[in-house]
Amino acid sequence: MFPYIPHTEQEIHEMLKTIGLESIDDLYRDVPMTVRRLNLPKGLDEFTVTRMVKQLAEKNVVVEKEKVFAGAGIYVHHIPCAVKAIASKPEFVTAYTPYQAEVSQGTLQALFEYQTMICELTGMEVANSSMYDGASALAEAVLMAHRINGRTKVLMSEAVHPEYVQTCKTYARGFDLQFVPIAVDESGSTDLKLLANFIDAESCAVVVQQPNFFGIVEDLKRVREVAKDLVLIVVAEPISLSLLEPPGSFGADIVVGDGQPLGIPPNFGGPTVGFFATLEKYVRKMPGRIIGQTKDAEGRTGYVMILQTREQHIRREKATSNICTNHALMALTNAVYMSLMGPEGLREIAERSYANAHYLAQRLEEKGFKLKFKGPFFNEFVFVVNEDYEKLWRALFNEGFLAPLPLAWFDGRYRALALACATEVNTKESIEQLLNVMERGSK
Amino acid sequence: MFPYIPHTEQEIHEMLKTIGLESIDDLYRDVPMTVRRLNLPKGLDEFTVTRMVKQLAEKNVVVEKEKVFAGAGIYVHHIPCAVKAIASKPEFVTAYTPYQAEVSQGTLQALFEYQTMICELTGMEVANSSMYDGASALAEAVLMAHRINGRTKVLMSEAVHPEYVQTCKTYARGFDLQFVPIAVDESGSTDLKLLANFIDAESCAVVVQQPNFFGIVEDLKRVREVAKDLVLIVVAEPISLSLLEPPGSFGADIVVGDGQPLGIPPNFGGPTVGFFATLEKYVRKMPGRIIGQTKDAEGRTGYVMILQTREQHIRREKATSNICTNHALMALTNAVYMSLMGPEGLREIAERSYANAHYLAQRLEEKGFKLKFKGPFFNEFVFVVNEDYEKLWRALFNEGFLAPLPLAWFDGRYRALALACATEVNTKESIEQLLNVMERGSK
Amino acid sequence: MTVFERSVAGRRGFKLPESTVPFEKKDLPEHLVRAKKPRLPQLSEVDVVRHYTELASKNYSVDKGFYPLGSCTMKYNPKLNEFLASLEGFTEIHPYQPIDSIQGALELMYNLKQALCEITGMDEMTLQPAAGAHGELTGMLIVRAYHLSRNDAKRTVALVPDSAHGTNPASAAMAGFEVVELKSTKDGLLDVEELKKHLSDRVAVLMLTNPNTLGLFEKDILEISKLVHEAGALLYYDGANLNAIMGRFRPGDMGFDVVHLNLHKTFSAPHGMGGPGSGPVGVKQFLARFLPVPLVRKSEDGSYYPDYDLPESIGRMRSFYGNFTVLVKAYAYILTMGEDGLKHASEMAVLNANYLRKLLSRYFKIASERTCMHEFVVDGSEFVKKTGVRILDVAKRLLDYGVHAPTVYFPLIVHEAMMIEPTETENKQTLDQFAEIMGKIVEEAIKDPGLVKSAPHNTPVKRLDDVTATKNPVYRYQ
Amino acid sequence: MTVFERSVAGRRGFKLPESTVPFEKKDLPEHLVRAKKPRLPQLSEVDVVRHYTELASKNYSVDKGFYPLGSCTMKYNPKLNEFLASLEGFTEIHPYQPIDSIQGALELMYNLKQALCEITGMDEMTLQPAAGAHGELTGMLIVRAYHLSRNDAKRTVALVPDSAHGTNPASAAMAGFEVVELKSTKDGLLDVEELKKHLSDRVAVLMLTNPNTLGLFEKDILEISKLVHEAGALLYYDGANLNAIMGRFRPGDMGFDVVHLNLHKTFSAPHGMGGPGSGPVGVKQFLARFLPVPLVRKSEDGSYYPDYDLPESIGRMRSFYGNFTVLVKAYAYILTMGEDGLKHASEMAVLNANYLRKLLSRYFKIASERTCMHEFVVDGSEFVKKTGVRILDVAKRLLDYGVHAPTVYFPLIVHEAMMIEPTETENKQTLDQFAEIMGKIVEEAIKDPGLVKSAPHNTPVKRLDDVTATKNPVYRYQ
Ligand SMILES: Cc1ncc(COP(=O)(O)O)c(C=O)c1O
Ligand SMILES: Cc1ncc(COP(=O)(O)O)c(C=O)c1O
Repeated sequence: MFPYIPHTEQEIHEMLKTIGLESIDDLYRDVPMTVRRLNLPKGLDEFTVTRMVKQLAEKNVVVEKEKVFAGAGIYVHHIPCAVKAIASKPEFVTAYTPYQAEVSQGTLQALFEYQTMICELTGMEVANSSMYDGASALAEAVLMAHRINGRTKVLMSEAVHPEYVQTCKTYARGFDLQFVPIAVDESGSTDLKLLANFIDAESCAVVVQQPNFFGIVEDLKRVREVAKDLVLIVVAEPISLSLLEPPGSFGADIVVGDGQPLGIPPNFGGPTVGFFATLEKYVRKMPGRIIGQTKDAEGRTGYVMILQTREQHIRREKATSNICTNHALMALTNAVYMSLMGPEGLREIAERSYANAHYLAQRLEEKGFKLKFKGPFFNEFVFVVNEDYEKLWRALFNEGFLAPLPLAWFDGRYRALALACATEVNTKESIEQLLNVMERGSK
Repeated sequence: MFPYIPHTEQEIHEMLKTIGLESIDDLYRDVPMTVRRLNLPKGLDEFTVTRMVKQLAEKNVVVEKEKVFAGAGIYVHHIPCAVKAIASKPEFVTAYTPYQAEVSQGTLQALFEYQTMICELTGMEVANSSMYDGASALAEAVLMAHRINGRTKVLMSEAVHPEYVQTCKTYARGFDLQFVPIAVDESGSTDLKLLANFIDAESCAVVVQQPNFFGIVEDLKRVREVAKDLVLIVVAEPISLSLLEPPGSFGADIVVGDGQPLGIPPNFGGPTVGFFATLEKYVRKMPGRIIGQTKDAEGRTGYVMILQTREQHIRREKATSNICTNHALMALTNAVYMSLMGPEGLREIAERSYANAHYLAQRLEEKGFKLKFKGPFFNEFVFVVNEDYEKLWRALFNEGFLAPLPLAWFDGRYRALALACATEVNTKESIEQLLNVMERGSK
Repeated sequence: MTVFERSVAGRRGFKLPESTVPFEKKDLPEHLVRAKKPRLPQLSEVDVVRHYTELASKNYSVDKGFYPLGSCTMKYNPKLNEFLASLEGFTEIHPYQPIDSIQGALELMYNLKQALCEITGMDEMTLQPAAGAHGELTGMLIVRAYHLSRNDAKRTVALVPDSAHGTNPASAAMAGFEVVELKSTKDGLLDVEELKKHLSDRVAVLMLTNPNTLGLFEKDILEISKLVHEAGALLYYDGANLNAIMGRFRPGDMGFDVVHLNLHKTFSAPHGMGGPGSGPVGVKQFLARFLPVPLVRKSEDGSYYPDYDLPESIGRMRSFYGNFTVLVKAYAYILTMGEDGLKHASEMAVLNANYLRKLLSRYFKIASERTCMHEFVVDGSEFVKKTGVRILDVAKRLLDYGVHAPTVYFPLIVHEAMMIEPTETENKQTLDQFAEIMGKIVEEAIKDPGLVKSAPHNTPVKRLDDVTATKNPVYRYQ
Repeated sequence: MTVFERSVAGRRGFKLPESTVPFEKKDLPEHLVRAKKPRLPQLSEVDVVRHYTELASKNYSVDKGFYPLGSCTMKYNPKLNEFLASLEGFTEIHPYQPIDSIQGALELMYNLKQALCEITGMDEMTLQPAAGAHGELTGMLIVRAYHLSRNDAKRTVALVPDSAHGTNPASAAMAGFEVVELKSTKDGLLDVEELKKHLSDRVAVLMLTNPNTLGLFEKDILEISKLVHEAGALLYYDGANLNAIMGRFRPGDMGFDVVHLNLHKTFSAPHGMGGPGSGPVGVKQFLARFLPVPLVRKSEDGSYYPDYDLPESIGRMRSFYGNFTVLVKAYAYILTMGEDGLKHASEMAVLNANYLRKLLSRYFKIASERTCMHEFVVDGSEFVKKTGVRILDVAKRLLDYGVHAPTVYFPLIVHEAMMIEPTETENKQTLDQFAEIMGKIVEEAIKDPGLVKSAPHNTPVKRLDDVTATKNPVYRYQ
């Protein structure tokens, strides 16, 4: 007997009788019966499973929050308990996609509000109700740009997260898109002179990240000017958007990013959630579900999925995307987090992240380290390290720190560089501790 | 600003104006303003509080379940995850006593079902919807017995949990009750010859525990015979009631006990929940809330609090008890646990506890230890140890075991005895491990 | 549908690990082995989850909305506290572990006790009682023990104002006192003249709730305290209603000898449909020796231990240490709020009550003209006379508007009373809405009294018949 | 009320630790600093909790009741899995930690992958895709890479039955294939003759769902497999619907080259209102070299590592490792069910579907006469003709009876389709009740069609106007 399966022997018997069959095997008449027993252990009780899975969890090392100085796409933040308490409500967790709007108003309204918040953060006109993650959202943005103008050359800043770039390239395999990498200048920003040089009649879109992979705040005003009529796609970090003028203000066409910093724990990288915002004029080219406001038969406000004719259920191979299941629960988590933090809270977190990162940079410089780039940065920055930094990095881990990441991992060209990160969880004290251990370690 | 207090400066201003006052201090006109600032730290954010409180939690040592061999009122059992998932629903946790029945049907029905389950387990006719714990439930049972026949002598088995006995004595301070302790015979059961001798015209009630504090299963049939027309109060362990014939079958008048074994973690001893069951003829003398079934204005089944005229809100000093807030959430937890386990699950747990305890006893005997008593036992038993057993016990703790408890703690007369316990969480392997370490330790 | 009706014989919601020791009915005599299984439900896990999900959906709760139950302090229960109280280091420890393995728990209890002593102005405290009434009984037994310790056995009277919560007289009686009720002034305050008349060498104690159940601060408290002590009696403080006065007033400073608190009110521990709560009792130093055992203390080496060595203790009030995980919640709350936050909470609770009082005074007579503390009482007698609609009907009609009703018919000294306590966690908009709804109901009561009298209409069940329920009681599912 | 309407300027639901480093706008040029704050709501914690509590109460969910959405496998989501997935050792680890500090995570992924390979009969698997459609795209890109690796660039056609889930053609198109639709037989099965006609050296792959979306097992699967492979094409298995066949049939044994799974269906991970899910893709050995990076592998010393060294890999499908905590749930489920439980689950899912099919055949035509697998499709065309009531109306009316509606108007090849999947976690009583309700609705449709056409009546809102919603779209709160 399995606690999740209710059938008693007698019921199985009765049900088979009703159907008019003799045995369970009769149900499988159409199936060529070739399978031998699966080579898996027998089912276990939940207490044994708990012990086994807990043991796996305990084999992972959890670093104290204030001792994490690594970001690169996954950021450690404080998450109020109320976020999990709300986002783990079974009414959200065990619901399906809101196909029956009248009994899914909770989902629909929450996602409509989420869309609004994303619009507010990014400065865009319309947002969908989530993508899988930042990387796939960017890949979809690139495909959308291609749908918009039919052109094939994508000018991709080298300061976009390498995993995002790789994802774009994978997604683009079915199309004839070329990716032209645009290097950064010595400020660490995307080199706009280079960019200008590469733009031609085939150019479809410009992709930059804000703040970029090296932490540098791109000057979107100038990017927009240089990008001319190309589709400007900005990958943005959402917390930073409470401190930085949003891409929408500068005329971005598509803004995407990963919502992980907004109340989602690191989760070993997933699930997070991708956000996706654009302009109304492009909405019919946008991938993903959109929730719209409407009225019910009695004139009360309600919410439904709209513009479904773009989607795969109806358009099939002509759909704007194949995405069906998205990351609604994580979008809800974002919305709950933003509801708790509000504009003030988000700004405060952005300011503290900025302040801590700059303090760390300053102290590193005082200890003789050199920053690689001169541009303004938000909560991440690159500094110069020894060639064998990875050894030090591992030693630091053993001392309890997830230290700035060896950039060489991402690209051989980035040898002897490290990518540091600070958020509001770090403290002056934990920064000083890191520096002390680094000093000890590098001797 | 505090996240739990919504008032903005402006609202405070507006509200004072509406009231017609100038300042907050004006609200306190009637209060002699003598308090200086409280000598407490300033408020902290939740992340700092989490760190501080987690540190305290981590200072406590959590023993692996299968290595706990101590009970004595608090028992370690497996608790399915669904129990906590359900019992922590905010709709239950943040509701008050069901004063408005029409919006409290969840609470009322759950408690009505709980009462039914307690009746089923104990074999009694009526149960209330919870007391604080087993000890105070027993104390209230003694006071109720006194209300029933007005007599003052309570014959209390010495094999009732000492903390329960102490609680009874405290509760009885306001009345002129005497407690006559009844020793156990060599089987470990309450000595019924002694009991018979002590019974006289003043005798009010007989109190025994099933299984008793030493783990021995009392012969309630004979207890009832000897107790004659006295009020027979039985303190029962609820899991055992799925294996043992319930006190109701033998004619007990009141059955109480602690519901902790039914899905409640040890909680350092509290909160648990007291259950309280009796016969219909005594119901108006019973303390505590009772939920009854009724109909609504349209004839639908519903539930309400009944017989409230016994209670303090109405009867004030003549109430059957002062109890107001009880332990409803823990009663719910019991009900959820019993719903998941059902009669089969409960029986299986009782049988495993019994089997493990008997295996442990047998192996101890094989290792040269002697059992103190000859009577049948359930999941606890007493065995003879060295005078300095507490030293060994501490050593065992350092090896990861919460070993059988030194009985000397409870009464000087119990020197050189230990009280062992096993439940379904223990295994042959953990029992052997315990024995090995005991052997090593006692050398 | 009841859980029993969902049951199907043979269905299971559990699975246990492989058994390692087979069961054999070794030493059990046959007549003690259960013959007939208890009729518990047999369900799969999803059945159980759905059953209780359905029940949950039929409950009102603080997380759902406004819950202005007077004398109940239904403030918001922070999610943080629930999380912290569920840490394994708290839930999975056994009370009989070695003392050095439970230092965190004892330290938390010690710190909490110290903080509560500071807040109340008392010297020593027990955290053992499980609820307010349990604390009252504890406190009254201490009062009793005190007088007996002085061989003053004739002090058997407990004075209790007629406005007191029902648990006060009930607890006093359970502690063996003869309860004498003191009539309140028209204003709802303790009548000092009446008090004087009753004070004598037979009086052991005056039990006072302050702010009292009308939400009024006993302004003559200094005089009352003097009178009571001069008569050789003690002064007991029912501190269930502490939510008005934190950081403003300390019972200990004003002569109270014994105080009980409801951590499930002022200190934000949730009520759990009626418990578990926690009712600590604080006393002045001269009473500390009577407190229940064990008492958590700090030793000189900085470690914590349960002290059982109180020979004059009244004994145990229950098993083990008290409702420990409830204490964790209260402790987390105090840390979060701090000195500034606690005071602010009280002030905003009083502000909310006075604001709502003002708004409602448009529609109802308020039982007292005085500025109220954390709550106030509506005197509905005129309304009832005018409309023929009872206060109970108003309460039921409120449910239709999606808010919980206030406490009704309490305190007993106000006719057709409606006792309203908004707490500090409610915002102005909620109070405005509530007042608006009340206004609508008053209008309905005049224009369409039948509508109000037959309320509620939008609840999971309609008005329930509690008269028959008590007359022909059904105690259990058959 | 929206969360924005609850907002009051200046209200706060958060408090941060003391700041240790003051903020100074050092290097930021003024024009890049945000001038106008985003209009996010300003609320206290209780406001936020109540807002989402209200929203939650407006949702149907598996924990609430029967959810027979065809093709969605809304089975019960065990509480155990939620608990395990929330362990700090899983949620608080960073993907860029040292490999030896994430061995538990990698081991779990490795074990899960092995188990899923065993269940499907495949050789290697990626756990990176975030959902079924994401898996499809992954799989189709692998197919593409395979043909290109053989310099067989002309194979640009993907054959997709007209009964396929919409994601199939969409994913094929996104992978750069030209989609050619295959018409099904009357019976709803793949038409082997039709297949033969379309097979050519331009065909790269046949995407098959088996059981298909009519809930039928493609009985000619052996022949189909042979034909496809002889034509040089690959066979793709949409395994979203694996719930019927575990322990009975392994796609890998029957010639499928690529399989994607939906862990958020068969493996009990909850759907979360539409994700996150997880869509692993399994392949036969000859395709393993095209899988996305990183691939979790076990080294000889018993440790686990992410392998990036796949030069022919299609690349990354997303960032990091995949939806890891969803994987934890699926892994816990597989451990709990085991070999015996998985098979039993499939068998009971099929039993439930056939039982309900039988019950409903009293009222409706069933789209196929064959024994169904985990789901079946009602053909409502006769009913619609007879009553004038649309299938959509029946769906809406079901909501009034407190159950969720089935999937409607899918698969597209059945007119007025209603696709019903009960799953194995539902009990007989629930199925009986559902059939009874359906019977009632059929009766209503005849006697009082207006009632059904204007349904739902008992839901938080009445029927919503989605036509206007799309015509004059409102995308955000203004
Ligand atoms: C003033 C007052 N005193 C005492 C109590 C009794 O507290 P408890 O219900 O926790 O026993 C209450 C609670 O209702 C109260 O409001
Ligand atoms: C048969 C089938 N294939 C593919 C999918 C797509 O899966 P997902 O929604 O996870 O992208 C689904 C889910 O609806 C499905 O039922």
